[in-house]
Amino acid sequence: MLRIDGLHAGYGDVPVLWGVDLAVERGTIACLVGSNGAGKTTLLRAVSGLLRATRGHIVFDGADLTAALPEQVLGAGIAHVPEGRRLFAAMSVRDNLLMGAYLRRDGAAAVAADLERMYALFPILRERQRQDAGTLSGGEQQMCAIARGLMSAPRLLVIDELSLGLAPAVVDQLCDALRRLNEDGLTLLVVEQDVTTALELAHYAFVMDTGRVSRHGVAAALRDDPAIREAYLGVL
Amino acid sequence: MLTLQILANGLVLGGLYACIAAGFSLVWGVLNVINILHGSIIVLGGYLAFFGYTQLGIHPFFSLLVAAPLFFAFGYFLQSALINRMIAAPVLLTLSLTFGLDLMVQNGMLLAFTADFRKIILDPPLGVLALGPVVIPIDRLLAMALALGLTGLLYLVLSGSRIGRAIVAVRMDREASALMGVNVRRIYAVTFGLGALMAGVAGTLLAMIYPISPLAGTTYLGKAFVICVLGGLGSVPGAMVGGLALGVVESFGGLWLGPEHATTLSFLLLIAVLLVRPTGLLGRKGYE
Amino acid sequence: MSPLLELRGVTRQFGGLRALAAVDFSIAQGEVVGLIGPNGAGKTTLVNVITGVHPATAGTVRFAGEDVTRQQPWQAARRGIARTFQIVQPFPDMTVLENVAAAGVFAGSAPYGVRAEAAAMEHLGFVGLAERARQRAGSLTLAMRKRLELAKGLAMQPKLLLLDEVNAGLNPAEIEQALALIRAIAARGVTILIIEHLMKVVLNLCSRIVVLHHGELIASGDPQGIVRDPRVVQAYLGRRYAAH
Amino acid sequence: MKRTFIVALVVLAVLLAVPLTMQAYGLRIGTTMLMYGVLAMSWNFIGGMAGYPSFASAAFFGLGAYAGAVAQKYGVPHYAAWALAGLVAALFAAALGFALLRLRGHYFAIASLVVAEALREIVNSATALTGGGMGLNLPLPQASSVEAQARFFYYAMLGVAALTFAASFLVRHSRLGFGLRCIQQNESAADMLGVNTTLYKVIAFVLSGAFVGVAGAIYASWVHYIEPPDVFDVLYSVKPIVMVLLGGAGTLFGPLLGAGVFLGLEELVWRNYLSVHTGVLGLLIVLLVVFLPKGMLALRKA
Repeated sequence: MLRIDGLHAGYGDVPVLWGVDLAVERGTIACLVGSNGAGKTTLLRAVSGLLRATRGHIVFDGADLTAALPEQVLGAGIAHVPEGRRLFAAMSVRDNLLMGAYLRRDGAAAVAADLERMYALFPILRERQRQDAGTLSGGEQQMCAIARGLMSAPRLLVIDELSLGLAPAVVDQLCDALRRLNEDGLTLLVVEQDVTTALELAHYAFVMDTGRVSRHGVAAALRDDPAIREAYLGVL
Repeated sequence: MLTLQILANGLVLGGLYACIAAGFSLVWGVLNVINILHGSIIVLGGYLAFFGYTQLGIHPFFSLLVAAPLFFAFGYFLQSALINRMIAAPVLLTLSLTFGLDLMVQNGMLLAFTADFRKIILDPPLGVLALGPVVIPIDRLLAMALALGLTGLLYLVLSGSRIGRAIVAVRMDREASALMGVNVRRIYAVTFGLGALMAGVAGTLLAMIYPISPLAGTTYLGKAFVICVLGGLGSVPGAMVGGLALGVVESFGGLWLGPEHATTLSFLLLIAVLLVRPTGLLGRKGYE
Repeated sequence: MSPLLELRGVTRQFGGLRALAAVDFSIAQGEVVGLIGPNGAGKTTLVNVITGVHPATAGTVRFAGEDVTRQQPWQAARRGIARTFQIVQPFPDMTVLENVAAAGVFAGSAPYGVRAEAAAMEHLGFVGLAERARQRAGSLTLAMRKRLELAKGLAMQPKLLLLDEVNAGLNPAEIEQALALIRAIAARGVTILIIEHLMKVVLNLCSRIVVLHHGELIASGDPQGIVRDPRVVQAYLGRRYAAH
Repeated sequence: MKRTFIVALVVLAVLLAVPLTMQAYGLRIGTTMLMYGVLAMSWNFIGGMAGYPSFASAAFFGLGAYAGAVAQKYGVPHYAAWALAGLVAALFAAALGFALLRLRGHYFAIASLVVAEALREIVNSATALTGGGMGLNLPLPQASSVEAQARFFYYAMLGVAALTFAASFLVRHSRLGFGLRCIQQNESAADMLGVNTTLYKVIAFVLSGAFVGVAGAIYASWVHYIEPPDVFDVLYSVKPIVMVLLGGAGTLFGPLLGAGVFLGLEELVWRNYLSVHTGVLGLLIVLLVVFLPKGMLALRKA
């Protein structure tokens, strides 16, 4: 569904990505793991059009998105939940969700129906809908950010740093929600620092190392790979 | 009783100030650009109303309807053609850019309209409204009501409409807005257009109350600064509160210290506020 | 002997958020201490308190016998507390050499001019950046910037060096190089506090480890004891890991 | 460094020799150019080296002009009055700097802009001391002819310009200048490296005020009549910025070059198209900002 070939990108004169190859199959959950600064966030920014790739290709459902603007990427069906949630803090939860539907042209009724779906998915958001997003707890903010991404009715949802700073119980809850969304047909690409969580959630995993994908494979297989265990799960 | 009259004068003045500052504050808050041109756009609005009334007999309250789309288009064009190119440049450059534009517009106005002061004198006059001991000229009262009404309308647009939400979102987090599919550059242009619209409309109202001349814009620009700092960046309610507060402070200051000190007073107020609360009295931190 | 750095009851509040809660700990001259903890545990805040960026809301910080709780960052630098940044901050339009010379001139004791540059050149040689000396600092890769940070830290002639995630974003080979560098710095007698994510690094370098969790110091001791401490395993490595 | 010295000496020699061949008009242009040079080089301390967008030049200029004029009104001889004006401007800059330099970006720019406006209002209303809106007359220096008088002011302005240049040179090749460059690049990183940023910025601000104050006082004696809207004109804040942007911010000769080019353009426009001269100035600024934001010296590097 999403195919990335030999992607190079960077900030100013500092290159960060050195030829990334990666493919996400329709209907799966893929995860991307790697140490701090390996280039995971940079890759996602290049995919969503916030950063222009210097070389390589990004193809989604047959359409070349390499040089696309963020609104074109979103229009093509890829929504990006950014690192650190990046909610509109002084806007209500409901308005945040409506911002997610900014590009939609299928009418107020369809948007309202999706709003209901989000409240059903994360009931706490319904209770908090009039509150400013900045007043939510970390876990609620992540729910709001995911729901905001979903409001654009994407076919691929990209999440950067799903569990960052969240309590394990909340992470479990979020993972359950993501599995349900996946069962309903949504494809997911999740960036995650916590390798254990990532490999439990995903079907397929990519490991990034200094700007390249160094290994990839079925998540269950990677979990038992001694090299991965040593490098990312610690030495215990 | 004098106190009440001064308070009323201050509030009338403050309503107009709010209208002046709302657009300026919006542009500053959303684009992180100080629009030095804002004062001259106010004056241009004033000339539009003046010539509309003296040449064509259009009442200033109606020339609003022409001024609004005209100035919006002017601002939208200026932003998309020129200022968007410099939007990420350092403060000094964006400031110099709008300053240079302002010099050009001022010079143009001097050539076209000469340096004479002009004021719309309504014929017949609308008379005054007496509320007990307090006397308010009706044209001023209407101008204030219109100014506050327009400022309120701007607030409704920002909080209730799709494009308004996008403007607010861009102010809070430009990049996250882009991820929502917002075309940030277009939002910048719309915002600048709205800023120009508010300035132009404020100018048409002001021309009934104060004499205008090509160089009068600087004074209004100064007021907009002060109000922005008082009320916080990019916040319409802040501009409203800040505008009314400045109006009242200036009229009481004029009473106690003499009218020639009113401007100094507002500048000293500005410096004091900047030193105590660098993000404004009601301000919250923007994304800068 | 009194410790080089001593924190007593250090609390830091950001609005309603308590980033550090009554933290007590000290570092002796010549020690290499590791500071670990999950994301958001308050590690960087602790460094900011020590260097005067965010003064403590309560409690005291003593350095070399002096109360430095209220110091400004530049004073910390001149007293001999050097730090590197998680997000590296060079002066982008100055040369690599000038970046290091600045550290020597303002925090160290180098007089401005040719001698400062000579000293800076030595530090650049030590971290392996000598051939990049005349390049714009903004044009370095991330791994080089991290080494530049170390060179700047050394040029400050520190008594205490705070390394905030110097290995973040490096690949295994680069991490090995960085470890060797840090060992060489420690061998010069510089006291070091390492803030780290990677257990491997801390276990390799440190004689003692302290663990922060939700702004509280939950454990302190030798590396072997720390990795067996059940509270640490639960807080830092996660219950999933503990189950393995 | 040696080349800088030689270039500076040649420029100085030319500037010293120039008046011998000139009539009053040429001397007027020369004096104005030197004054612009002082303004531009002074702004460069705070705006170019430290990177703070100051709009306070008009405040220092006006303050210096009035300090010099008032001192002379009370019988202080003109040299002493000029020096006093520099001191007043420097002290004012120091006090102001401690207060304002905590602000950054637009807030600093506006606060510094407003200071000039506030000073103008204050001078306007302190009628007993300053004559208020009526302005203030200054005594004419004793000189044999119009020419001699013009030459006197030319050399006076040249003296200040040379001092300003010397100060720029010293700062640029010192710890202070190095620290200011660090601040300009990244203030908080400079702080962490041990740069006492507050002190350095205040020193830069004082330097950017002192010489402008002296220039203002000389200007006042030169034109022998001043009024608030003239000497506190916001254009005195803006022109030096344009000159420095034109020549290249943070460099040694850039501001001087910018001042020369700017004055040339200004004279050209002023003489031929008087009625549109501010508009053309505006257009110049817009073109400069859009097409040459790093100044003319950047053209050479490219």
